[in-house]
Amino acid sequence: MLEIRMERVHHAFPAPSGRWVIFEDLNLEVRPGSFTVIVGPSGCGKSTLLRLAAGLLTPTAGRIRIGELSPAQARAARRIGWMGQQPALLPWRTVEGNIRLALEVNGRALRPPLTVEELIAMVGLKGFERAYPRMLSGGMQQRVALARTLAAGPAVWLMDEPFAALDALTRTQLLEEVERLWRAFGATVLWVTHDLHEAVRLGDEVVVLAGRPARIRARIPLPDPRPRTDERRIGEWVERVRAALMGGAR
Amino acid sequence: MLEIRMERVHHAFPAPSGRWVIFEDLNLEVRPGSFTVIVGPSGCGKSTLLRLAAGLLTPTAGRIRIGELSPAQARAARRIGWMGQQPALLPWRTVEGNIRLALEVNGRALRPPLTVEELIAMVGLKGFERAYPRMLSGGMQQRVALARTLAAGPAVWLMDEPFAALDALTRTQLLEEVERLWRAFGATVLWVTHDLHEAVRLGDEVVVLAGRPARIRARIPLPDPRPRTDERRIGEWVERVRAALMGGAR
Amino acid sequence: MSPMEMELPRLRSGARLAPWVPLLALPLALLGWELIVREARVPVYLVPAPSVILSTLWAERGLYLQATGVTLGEAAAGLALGMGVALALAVATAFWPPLERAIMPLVLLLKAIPLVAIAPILTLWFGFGPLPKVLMTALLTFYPALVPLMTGLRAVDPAALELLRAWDASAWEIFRHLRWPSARPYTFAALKTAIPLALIGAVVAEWTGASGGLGRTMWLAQTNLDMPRLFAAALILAAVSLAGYTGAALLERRARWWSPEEAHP
Amino acid sequence: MSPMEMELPRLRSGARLAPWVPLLALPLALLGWELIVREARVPVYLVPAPSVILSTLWAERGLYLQATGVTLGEAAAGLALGMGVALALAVATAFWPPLERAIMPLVLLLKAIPLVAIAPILTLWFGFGPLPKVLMTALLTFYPALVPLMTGLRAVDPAALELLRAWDASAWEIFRHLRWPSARPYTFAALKTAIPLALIGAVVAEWTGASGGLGRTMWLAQTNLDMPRLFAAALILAAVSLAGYTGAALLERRARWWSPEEAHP
Amino acid sequence: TTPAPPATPTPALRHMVFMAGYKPQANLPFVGVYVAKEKGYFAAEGLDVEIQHSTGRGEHLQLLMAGGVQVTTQDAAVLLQRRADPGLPLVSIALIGQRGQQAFAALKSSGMQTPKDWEGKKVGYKGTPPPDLFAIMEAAGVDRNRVELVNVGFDPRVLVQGLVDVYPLFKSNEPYLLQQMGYELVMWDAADYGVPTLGLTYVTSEEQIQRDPGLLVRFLRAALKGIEDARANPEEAVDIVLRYAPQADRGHMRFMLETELKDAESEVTRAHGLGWQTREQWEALYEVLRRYNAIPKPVEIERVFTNELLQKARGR
Ligand SMILES: Nc1ncnc2c1ncn2[C@@H]1O[C@H](COP(=O)(O)OP(=O)(O)OP(=O)(O)O)[C@@H](O)[C@H]1O
Ligand SMILES: Nc1ncnc2c1ncn2[C@@H]1O[C@H](COP(=O)(O)OP(=O)(O)OP(=O)(O)O)[C@@H](O)[C@H]1O
Ligand SMILES: Cc1ncc(C[n+]2csc(CCO)c2C)c(N)n1
Ligand SMILES: [Mg+2]
Ligand SMILES: [Mg+2]
Repeated sequence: MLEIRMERVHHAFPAPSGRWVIFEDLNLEVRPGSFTVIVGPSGCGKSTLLRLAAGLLTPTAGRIRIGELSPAQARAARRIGWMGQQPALLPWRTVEGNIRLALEVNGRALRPPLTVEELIAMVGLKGFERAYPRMLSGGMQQRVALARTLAAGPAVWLMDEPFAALDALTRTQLLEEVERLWRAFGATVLWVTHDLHEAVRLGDEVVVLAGRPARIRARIPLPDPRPRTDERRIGEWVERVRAALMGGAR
Repeated sequence: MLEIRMERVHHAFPAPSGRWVIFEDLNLEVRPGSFTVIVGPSGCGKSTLLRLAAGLLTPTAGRIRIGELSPAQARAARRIGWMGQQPALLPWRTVEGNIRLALEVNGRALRPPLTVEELIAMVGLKGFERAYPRMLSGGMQQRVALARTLAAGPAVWLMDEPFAALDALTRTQLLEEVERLWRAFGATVLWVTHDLHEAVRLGDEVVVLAGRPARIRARIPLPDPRPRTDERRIGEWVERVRAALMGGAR
Repeated sequence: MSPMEMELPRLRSGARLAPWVPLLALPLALLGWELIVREARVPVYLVPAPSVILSTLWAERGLYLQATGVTLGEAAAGLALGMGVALALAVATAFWPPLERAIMPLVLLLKAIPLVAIAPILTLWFGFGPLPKVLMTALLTFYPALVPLMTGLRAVDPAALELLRAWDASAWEIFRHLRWPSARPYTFAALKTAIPLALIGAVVAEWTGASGGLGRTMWLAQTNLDMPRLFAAALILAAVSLAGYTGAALLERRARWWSPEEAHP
Repeated sequence: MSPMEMELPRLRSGARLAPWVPLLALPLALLGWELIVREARVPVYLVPAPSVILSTLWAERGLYLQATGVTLGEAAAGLALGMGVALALAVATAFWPPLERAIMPLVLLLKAIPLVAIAPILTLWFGFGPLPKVLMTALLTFYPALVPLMTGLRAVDPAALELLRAWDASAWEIFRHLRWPSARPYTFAALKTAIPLALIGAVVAEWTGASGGLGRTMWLAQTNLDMPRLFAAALILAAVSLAGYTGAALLERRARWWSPEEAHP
Repeated sequence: TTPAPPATPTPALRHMVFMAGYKPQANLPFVGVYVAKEKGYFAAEGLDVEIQHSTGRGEHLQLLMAGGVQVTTQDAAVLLQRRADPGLPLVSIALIGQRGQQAFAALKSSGMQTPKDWEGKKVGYKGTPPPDLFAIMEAAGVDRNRVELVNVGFDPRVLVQGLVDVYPLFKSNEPYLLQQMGYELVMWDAADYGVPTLGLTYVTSEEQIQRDPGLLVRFLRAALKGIEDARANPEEAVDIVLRYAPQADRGHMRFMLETELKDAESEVTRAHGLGWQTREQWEALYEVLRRYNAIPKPVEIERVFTNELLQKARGR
């Protein structure tokens, strides 16, 4: 199980006039095997944070560690599971082919949690194995991307709004599956979402990011036992997170 | 104000083996100037329904009318505002340029509700006028697409999960703006969402679609006065819609 | 909505005409050509009438068939070689982009030396047989294939690239899974460009110093000012080019089964 | 994370070498050429050493400068005409796709007729001046530009196309706002292909009978077996091609300001 | 369909186009025109002669027939062939080359001496084997089956590089180039084996003769005067040639001019003057072509040439 640590991270993008500073002195550490949910207003830097953690972006300053490793080393060690904000399916591969891609590229992966068939069943796409992405609805595409991310059993999951295109029912079902897989495999998870219900159902902790440059406005630990089914308590936590979000308004 | 009517609509896609029948004898009519929210499980046919209404797809059988007009005629009369499930911004245009596109193409549009500047402010992108899409976060892109759709003041809004990539706070703010614009301009709206809170805040009626072929499982009228702020009543309605959705599970 | 209601946009894109109507363009052009030549009494040593060309073609079909075989062989080999080299270079630049700056000056230098100047040197090195012709065909073919291939191998979906990078996919994996399939429309553009050029290349290579092929036929015809024979050979060339082009286009459609008619990958 | 840690993937894509290193390829190639020619005592009438070529070039710089001017003018005009025609045809097929089936047979027929057969007709119509050369250059250039342009104008984002259709955008609006900008990478591929071909085209056109230009210089040199002069002209051609290509590449980078380095539009 | 005439220097002059049948060099009919132009002989005849050059692929004949060119040059044998097929109404108005332009050559180092030595060797031809090749072999008793014929195109380097043993060349041209490369040659000229051959002629069309014979007379008078000048003062002529052929090598042009001046003289010219031609000469050439199947259709010899214009040019 790997911890994620960001120390004094600074990041800026070149922009039409000058630079856009997204992070200035960001510090975050996440326990090995924990499930951290990141929420925050649109455009505050959640996706950028995940990109930094994956080593897809290099911070302009600061230090990031995945366990003992740099993000690049963690990637090289096939520790990273990445689910971007767009499904990014390969249009020339079928549903099955897209999921298999994870196995083909991460051939060295240690522990595929489920077979491709099981994954397809899990995301509710049985019968669509041989369909091409253009034949799928937005939510179906997102579910394929989810299955693909989990297929190789990565140790660190970097998930950017993985349920954004899903309906409440599908969301609830998948939530349970994801929680089960996470617990079974001890992955360390960074999970971006806008759905506060989802956030408090899944998170060991909810990190509220806001502002420009973005700062951590609140870290809300959720010590509840799992699975969390007490709708009343969930509602309470949602309200706590919402309050933190509203407080940290742009 | 235009009514939307679908009569005995049948639609099927060619698929790897045989055809996928999405709609079989679908009937739906929507009052002029009403706000109809469509919810349903991922992949049930919500986007397809909007495409049919816009005339982007031709039903394999049945009849669709926008007021007196066929979808193609309604499009030709610049009645249709379209917001697809992806932002589909033109990467070579700035935020402002993308929004202006609606005015350039719908030059004949009758009543632009707000200036481009006002729209940019409304979607919270002041300061980003000259940014290109690739410099924007997912939620920012979606807000540009929203502004673009409303820019020309269409009479019929066909909106496919317009808030999917937005956080709760931004969502709530935009919700109010959208409601205001809709009421001011008497548009007839078909609004697809997975957020039931959003659904009951906005809808005159929530249509629950489910099954394969998809059928209308429930039509839940929401006679409440607007703006709807009574969180308790909203919660009740959410539960009613959720129950209908769960009942109509695949 | 009845199907009729879709016709407005359809009409606009003109898809209502039967699909064979545009195919009439060629016969109509030939007819027009025939009429002009006859009415204006264009002398046969300048531009022969299609009827004359076709009767020449028919009368000497055996000879033309044989010559076509020779040229086709050289063109096919040259095309394979030229596309192969173009692909190899494009792939190399995909793996290591700065290579473009190393390759292009050399490529353009090679392109700048006219074939007619290279031909004798190749003949001196490789004799009078088909090999120099194949090499010249490859030389003529590879450049118009190289540029689209290089462009295509870079035209990838950034989100997919990000995914593969997150997986630490090797350059080879990125190539295999993303670049190569993404470049497909460019690859077919390159192929469709290269096919007619390969045939022309073979003809130019045969122009002097060949013992057979359409190029030699054309050279003989030109030196004898025998335009019907020259144009007969050109007609064959055009037909073969068209067949090749059409074949490539069909192949392209099959190879993009996963894509909507109008879309990038 | 220190910048060092990013080096693993960077090394892989080779970006660590200074950007001018690949530019050494050309001088190195010339040096190698010089050495081989000297060591193997290759006779000058086969392949001259670069030093000999360069001193010829320098000695007759006035003549070469003038010839370059003539050829450059023809090439530029031919390029403009050829790209213009290619663009017009590609745009026409974008508005009405079945047109491709009408155009391509005619285009391929035209391509199949050798320039030597076309040249006298052009001379008869347009005299001995530069116009026939411009036309021949255009003929040689337009085909390799046509195919990528046709492909590019179809490579549009389906979601954006859907949006424009929902707005009932006219074919012209779809072209202007979507197809044309979407085709940009293909357009630049076409341009980068066509620039060197236009120069070669002008040379080949002059080869068929001109009173000036690099093509004529090369033809005279070739018939006199004067390889230093031939290669001197080729060197100029290569340099001009490279300049044009580089210019197009820079323009491309500027014209795609909105796009990440690696991505489709 | 006449090419647009360029701006005439003196409007009074009559514009016409002479197209040399090949690139600018010291082929004698070209030299005559260059000299006449440079020394004002054309202007003195009231002519403004525009000089163009063909690439030698036949376009000069096409342009002549189409009226874009009034006079050009052509090898006599080719003239007969084009007269037969595609039946161009070409007419030779002055035969400058009284002997054929081509010969066959081998490297001196090969040790070959007579055509008999060709047996077992590779003999090149340019495009199509010329009748002189077969005529020489027949005259020298060479076994045709023992000679391998190879299409070598137009590049004498194949000889020095050993791709062929015998190479067909233009006597006034390639020998010089090969000597410059440092090779000595043995040459075999068909004329030396009793094979009748002819060289370059001034050519026009029947239509042109009918339409404006006076123009041709004036052209011939000036051009022949140019040739006479070249004979009298070859150095000056070479200077003039070099104005038209800036890249040419002076020694090369001098060699070419001298070779062609020699071949411009024959029994016939000694009797009738430069450029004269007889029915016997043309018939003999025609017979050779027929014998070796180098001409597909019969030709009316009396229509192939005329001395009438030449006579008028002389007698004023
Ligand atoms: N072009 C197509 N070809 C074949 N099948 C298609 C095509 N487009 C959609 N479908 C199928 O139609 C069904 C409905 O798709 P649609 O996009 O309308 O779903 P949706 O309700 O919008 O789902 P989501 O909430 O995930 O966006 C899906 O099962 C999908 O596989
Ligand atoms: N490539 C880029 N160039 C310039 N600016 C960028 C780039 N990528 C992101 N940004 C800027 O960084 C900020 C944060 O973007 P990011 O995508 O991380 O937001 P986010 O929190 O994920 O938002 P959302 O919830 O809308 O997805 C935004 O303001 C965006 O404009
Ligand atoms: C290398 C070389 N090739 C061809 C010719 C012959 N030539 C001289 S004039 C002419 C055209 C007839 O008017 C031709 C073909 C040559 N002298 N040297
Ligand atoms: Mg984001
Ligand atoms: Mg949808």
